[in-house]
Amino acid sequence: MRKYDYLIIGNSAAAVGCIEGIRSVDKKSTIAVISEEKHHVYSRALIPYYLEGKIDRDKMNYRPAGFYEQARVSLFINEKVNGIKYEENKVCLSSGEFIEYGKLLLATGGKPIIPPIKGLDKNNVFTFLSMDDVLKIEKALSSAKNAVVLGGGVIGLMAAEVLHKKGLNVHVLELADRVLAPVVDEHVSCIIEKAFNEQGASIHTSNTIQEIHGKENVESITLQDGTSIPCDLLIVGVGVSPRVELAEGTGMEVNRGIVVNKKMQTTVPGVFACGDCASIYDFILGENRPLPLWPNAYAGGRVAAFNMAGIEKEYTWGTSMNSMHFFDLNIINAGLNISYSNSEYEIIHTEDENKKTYRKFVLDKNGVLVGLILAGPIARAGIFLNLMRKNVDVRPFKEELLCENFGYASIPEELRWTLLKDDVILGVV
Amino acid sequence: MYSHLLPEFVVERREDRCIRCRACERQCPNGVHVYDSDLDTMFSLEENCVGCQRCAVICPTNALSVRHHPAEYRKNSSWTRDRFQNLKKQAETGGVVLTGSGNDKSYRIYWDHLVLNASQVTNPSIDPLREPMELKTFIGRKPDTLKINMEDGEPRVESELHPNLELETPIVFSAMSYGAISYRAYKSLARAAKESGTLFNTGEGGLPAEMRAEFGSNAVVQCASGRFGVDKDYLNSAAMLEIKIGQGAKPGIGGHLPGEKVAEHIAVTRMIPRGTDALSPAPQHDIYSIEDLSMLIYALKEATNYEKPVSVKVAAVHNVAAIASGIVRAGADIVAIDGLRGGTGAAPLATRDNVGIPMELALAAVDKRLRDEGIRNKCSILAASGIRCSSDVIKAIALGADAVYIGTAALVAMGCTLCQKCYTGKCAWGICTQDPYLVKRLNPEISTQRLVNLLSGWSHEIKEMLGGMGINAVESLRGNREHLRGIGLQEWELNTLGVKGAGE
Amino acid sequence: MIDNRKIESERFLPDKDIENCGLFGVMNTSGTRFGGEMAINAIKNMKVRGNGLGGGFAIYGLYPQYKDYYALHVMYENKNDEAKKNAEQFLHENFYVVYDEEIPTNPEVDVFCPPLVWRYFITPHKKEINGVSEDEYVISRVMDMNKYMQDVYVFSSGKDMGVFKGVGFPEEIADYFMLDKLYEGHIWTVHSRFPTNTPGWWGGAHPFSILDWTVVHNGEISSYGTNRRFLELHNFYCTLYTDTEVMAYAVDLLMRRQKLPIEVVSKIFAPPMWNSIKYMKEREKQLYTTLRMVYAPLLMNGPFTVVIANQEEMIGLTDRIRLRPITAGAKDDFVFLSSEEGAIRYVCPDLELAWTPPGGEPVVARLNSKDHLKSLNKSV
Amino acid sequence: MGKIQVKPEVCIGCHLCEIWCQVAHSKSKNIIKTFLYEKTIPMSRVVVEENLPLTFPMQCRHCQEPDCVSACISGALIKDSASGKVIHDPSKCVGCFSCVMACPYGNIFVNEKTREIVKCDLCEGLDEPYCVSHCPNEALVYVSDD
Amino acid sequence: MNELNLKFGFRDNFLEGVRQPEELEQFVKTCGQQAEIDAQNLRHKEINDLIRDTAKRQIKHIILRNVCGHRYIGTRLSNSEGETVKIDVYNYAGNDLGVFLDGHHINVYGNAQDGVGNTMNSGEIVVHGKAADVAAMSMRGGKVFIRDNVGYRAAIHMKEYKDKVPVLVIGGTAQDFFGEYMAGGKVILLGLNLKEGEMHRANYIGTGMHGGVIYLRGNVKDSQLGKEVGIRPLDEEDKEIVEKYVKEYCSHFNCDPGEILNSEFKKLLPVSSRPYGKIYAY
Repeated sequence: MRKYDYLIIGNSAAAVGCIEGIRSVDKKSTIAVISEEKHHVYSRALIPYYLEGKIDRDKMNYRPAGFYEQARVSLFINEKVNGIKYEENKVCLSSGEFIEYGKLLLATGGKPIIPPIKGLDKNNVFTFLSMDDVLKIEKALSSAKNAVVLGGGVIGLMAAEVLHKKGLNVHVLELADRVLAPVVDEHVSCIIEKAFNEQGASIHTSNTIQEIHGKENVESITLQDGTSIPCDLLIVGVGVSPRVELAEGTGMEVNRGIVVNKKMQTTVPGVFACGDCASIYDFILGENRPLPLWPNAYAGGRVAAFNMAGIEKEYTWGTSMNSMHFFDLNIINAGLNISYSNSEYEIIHTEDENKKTYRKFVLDKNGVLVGLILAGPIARAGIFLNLMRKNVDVRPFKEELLCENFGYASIPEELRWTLLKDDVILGVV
Repeated sequence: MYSHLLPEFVVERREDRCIRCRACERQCPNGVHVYDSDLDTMFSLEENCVGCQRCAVICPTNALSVRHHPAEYRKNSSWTRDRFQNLKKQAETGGVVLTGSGNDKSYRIYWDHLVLNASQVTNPSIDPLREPMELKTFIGRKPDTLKINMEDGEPRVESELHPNLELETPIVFSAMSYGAISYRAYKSLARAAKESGTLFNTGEGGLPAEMRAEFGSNAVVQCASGRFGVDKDYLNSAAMLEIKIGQGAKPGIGGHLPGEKVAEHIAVTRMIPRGTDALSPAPQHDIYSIEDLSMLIYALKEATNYEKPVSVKVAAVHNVAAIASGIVRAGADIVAIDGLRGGTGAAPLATRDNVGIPMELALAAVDKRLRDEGIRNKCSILAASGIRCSSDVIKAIALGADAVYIGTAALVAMGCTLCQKCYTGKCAWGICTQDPYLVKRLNPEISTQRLVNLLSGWSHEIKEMLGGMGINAVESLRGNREHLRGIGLQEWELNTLGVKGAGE
Repeated sequence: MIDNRKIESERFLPDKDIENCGLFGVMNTSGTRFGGEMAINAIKNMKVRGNGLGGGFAIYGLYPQYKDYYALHVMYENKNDEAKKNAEQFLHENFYVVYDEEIPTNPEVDVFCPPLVWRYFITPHKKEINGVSEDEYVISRVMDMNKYMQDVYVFSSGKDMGVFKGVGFPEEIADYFMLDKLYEGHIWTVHSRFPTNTPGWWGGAHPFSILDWTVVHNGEISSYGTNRRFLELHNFYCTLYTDTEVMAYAVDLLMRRQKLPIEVVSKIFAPPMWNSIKYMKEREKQLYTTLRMVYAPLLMNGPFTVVIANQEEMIGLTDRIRLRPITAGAKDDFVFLSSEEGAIRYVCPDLELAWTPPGGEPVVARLNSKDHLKSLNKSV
Repeated sequence: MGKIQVKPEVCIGCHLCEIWCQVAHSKSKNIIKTFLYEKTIPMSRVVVEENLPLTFPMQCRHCQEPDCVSACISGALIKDSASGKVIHDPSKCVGCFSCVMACPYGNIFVNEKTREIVKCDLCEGLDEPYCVSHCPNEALVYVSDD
Repeated sequence: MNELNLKFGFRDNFLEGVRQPEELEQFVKTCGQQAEIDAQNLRHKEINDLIRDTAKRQIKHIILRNVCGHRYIGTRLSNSEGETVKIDVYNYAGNDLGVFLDGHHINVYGNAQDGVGNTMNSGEIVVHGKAADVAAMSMRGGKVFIRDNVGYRAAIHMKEYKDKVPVLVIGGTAQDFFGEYMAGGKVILLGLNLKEGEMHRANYIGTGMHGGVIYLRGNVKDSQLGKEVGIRPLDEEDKEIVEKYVKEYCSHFNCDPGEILNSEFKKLLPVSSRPYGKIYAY
């Protein structure tokens, strides 16, 4: 029976984060990765770029070809894990082989949510999550003319933009009354919808598929409002749900995702989880939830790695955050998406319709930033996220936040140098 | 009032080199350079230019040159351009024309009419690179004789010596107050003095408390007419005390540090409220005569337990020799003479350019007078004003100085270009300003190094010249006018200087 | 050094002396004569105001037995006998010398280069006066001696008074001339010198005198050149280049020749500011305006305190903004003037009055009067 | 690897670090050519933060735990374990700007036109970063590890 | 002294003949915490040497007898431990009494000469008599009480700094240039010796004044004031200040504050903190 000091199930951002984390502190131990997919580690987030033709297949690779060798990682691809004997530190592969581990990381990711609509099993219906999905869509694209994207979230809209650029007629269906409702406010939704509409891609809000027509393939659909749309390509992009099957029924706590503490430990000793499969700590909410986002996955993997290697580190980094762009419009959001009607928070914003700029900041009662949306210029957005993470009371300089050239210079002296203390030499005079 | 003044400078920008980086714009405190984004062009508002050359130095492509403005009034030997401009300025304001830095008029610079000697054949010159060459100088009062006791056949000094200070090189930084110059400039002087084994002078701006422990032993603290920052601790923290009676750039007048320059730390150091004018009266109001000076000298000695030498600094004026004699007799250990070309942060132009006498003549007269009276050893002479290079130093020593004070030279080392606008508080080089944006231009690490380099460079040159004369200790040159000859000087000048003409 | 001083007239003034000092004067207004103890001790108390480069005394009521004769104290520098012969020949030619002797000195006292000092009691040959007053006659002869005679210098030339001075602290000079033992007078003024110039010359010490006027002075008169040139218009030739000399000549000019009272003379030397004159009553305004117009060249500018004396009076005066100190004191018939009050108290511990007159306000002590108290009312 | 340290107290706000950064990343590495003759002028990888009188330059800190690398979806940003540098591979970059969102210092710069990002590479191949060697007041210091 | 110096007469008039402290012991009489020094035959430096030595022996009350014009009394006392010494001066203090004084108390039973409290930092000087010129010159902190008059230029260039606000209270009147250049501090001129209807006689009061305040009891004409000062009535705060220091004055000199406080005071303030801001052509 093979034994590895560290065993990682899953092979995406979280896994890479974990490998790189371990190797930054521990060059010797053995690491193994079990991947269901047969591909070299690739970036799911690049799917739209690949489809658009912006990058080729090689560039989909998240790490260079020699990554595993260099990191001295034993890779089991195309291997599914059947089950885990946590009490014996053993993983059972579908081949029947057992692998023993010292520490285990569950990085099983998520799976696309398929709404309970009849006919979504037809041939030209695709999800938008995996390499396999992409390859299929790519094939279907050549003959497709009319695409319908189910879901007006990040995935759905990115897919829609690509398809539009590929020359297809695109309709986006969103059940909510606006797109991206969970991550941006009404105003930005409106800007985005306007952008799509201006480009000729239709967005249907408060709407979804009533009925799918066609035999083996979807041919057209009827919407709830009765509209009938021709469709020869249907993308389901309503979201992902954590893959928790390896945890369920084992006594490991699962709450939507696999529950981990700040050290990314599950409730089972020696077993860690991160990435889309986990329910992780959101420093804004102060509680756990699935945050199926690339940066969270990688960073979570890294934190898990340190703790697995015995170096205590807490993951207090994650929250909802997205960097998006639709057509020419850049949008970055982070933290809570609070609407103006909410009086518990102080909201400041600025807007210039001509320049298509919008900045909005949400302050809690302590003056700490808990949410932000930038549309248009997004330069130096990370500074805001840093202020959020550092729990800074921004009220003394809140007006400055709205300035496009906000920077550390805009922050009061003492705080500024505290935030920059590692890099700045003060007291030379 | 619409100004009739002509611009003083023209700013030339080579379009084939200007890359619109706008560094000039950002560096000019006078708003000369302005970028127009619509035209993507730099404009020059020449009328604001003071000729400080900051832009020319900072321009990464050497695209800028700043020259004198060619506009000319009708030629008139009496009414020079300067006279025109100053008169018009006064007609427009009704005020006193202020200026900064030292006298720039073409009074004879005697340094340039004195040449040094060197050994040939009859005695060997000395190579300072390989053989010992001593610049160590003690300043302070010396006794006329030592009382020596023989103890077990070994001589032992019985006499109590007056306090003296040891200088590694006979060059001392002259009084520039914190407030007149920026903290960084001030501290650079202190650091350089410490590193070079010499002294700096606080001027009358006090000595910041946080600098006392580290730099006190290199500090000359002034007690001047404003008595700013003067208390017991201040006096006792220093190596030497100096009573400032006068300043070469403005003999007989006081000074105003305008309230807007009195920032928090300056206020603390001067021990006055922030933002109030710091007025230095023309006289010290407890010194209206020589016996009063004596009273203050001994008051300072009393306050410091007779442990520190006391210097008295006077401007070189007509009867400076007599005054110096009085000063020594009043109990001073050091007489500092500041000549006609001494610098200043602010002085009325009329005073700066017309009052006082050149230091070379004053120094020679003072040295002679003190020797004639037999009291030369009762004091050291510090000569200040217009020392521009090592040969000036060595000539000053040959004329009788123990050491020299350098002010302008030190400022130039730090960046000053003698634009003479010190009084505006907008020094583009960050030296003579308290503007927090401008003061940053002086990186104390760099300016300290520049000053240290200057002293070391000059010291090397002095050694070379001393060696050339066959002298290996600077004290052998002090007052040794045999090693000087005058060129192009009249009889009375040679007499006053106490040197022979070249060839004599 | 003296040779250089014998310059006739110059387009350019050589450096004048700058000297600052301690001074003291004591007068008995009833004319009772007293010894030198007070003056000597007082000036000793202010030792740090001098530097040992000059000290001197003027004593009035000194020679009662010769009080009708001009008493000349003549110094022969370098003990030059030739000079003495010349001088005595000159004296005999111009005067009738009733008595002369060497001024006795104490050989025990170590002073620097003492000259020979001789005193002559003289009176002019009547026939030689030719319409010139005796005083003028004496002055002109004394000036001639001082101007033209090598190594000769006349310390004083008044009647019933004399000046003793030299290089050293005043108490050393007093010791040397044995002032405390040999002499009495009703006015003693004394000066302790702190010059920044001309060290080592006995003639340079104070008091300076002309006839029986003596002046001791502390300060530096910045208007020296102006004052001096004005005096030259009136045939006073300054040979000493001291402020004190100028002051003495000016006093002589205004008080003896022009007969102005000291109360007015003091306002010529130290006039009120135009700004004060502006607020005066019409008569005063006219007086001061006129004084300033006519006697502008005799405004003594710069810091000074003087004690001026003659047989009848002892006057203390400072410059108009009182840049130099003076304190007056009185007890019984004694009036004191001093740079420092301490000195007065040192010699008169039970002083009745002490006051500091304002700048330009004279303290005038007169024989048989209480005039000095006038200044008390204007003082603090 | 070295590290660029910043001395804000001596930054004079001339912005020449930005200029020289551009030169360093230009084709010719000649300042006049870069700005007057080359077709594309590179973006500066250093920015002078300004709030007068305060000014100080900022560029990539090459963090120990770089958030930009965590956020990078394409693997274009990696922390080079050998040199410690955070290296950006433009050929892999898709311009998602996740790094911009993540960088706590705001030191990844966006070229809005080309939708590319640039960041400090410590002037790969030069002895000392140009911003450091050309700072007229030594407000930038290159502290070499070795 | 060598021959050369004899010839030119170099004399160190302060230090020549000054005796070492150990030679001066007979002039000091110690009695417990108190010491008496007979200054009669002491030089300026000697008296300060003795004061310093005495204070070093933890004696906190020093009585000086037969002082007559001795200078710098109290100057050399340090105040490093914050311990202050009380010095009683009998007879007549000399120039620069308490120059640079730092925290100590000096009582003078007699008059004082020029420069009382010159550049004084803290402490207290009480003069039971009058003071001559430049009293409290450049004083930065502490208190000076003069029972009678002061001479010219009292409080010239007095300053203040943070919690240090110097106070000068004068019972009598003053001569010209009173408060010249004043940059801070509080000066109270009581004019107690003025007769009914008599004005203060000082001219040029507060010329160049640019800080601090003068409280003046008695009358002056506008023409006596420098153009840099203006007259204001006292507000409540002023009255409290005057009351406080007048009471202190009265406690030093045993007089009745009530009567003094009942009379009218004027407040003289600088009209500008920048009196010379506009005289220059830039």
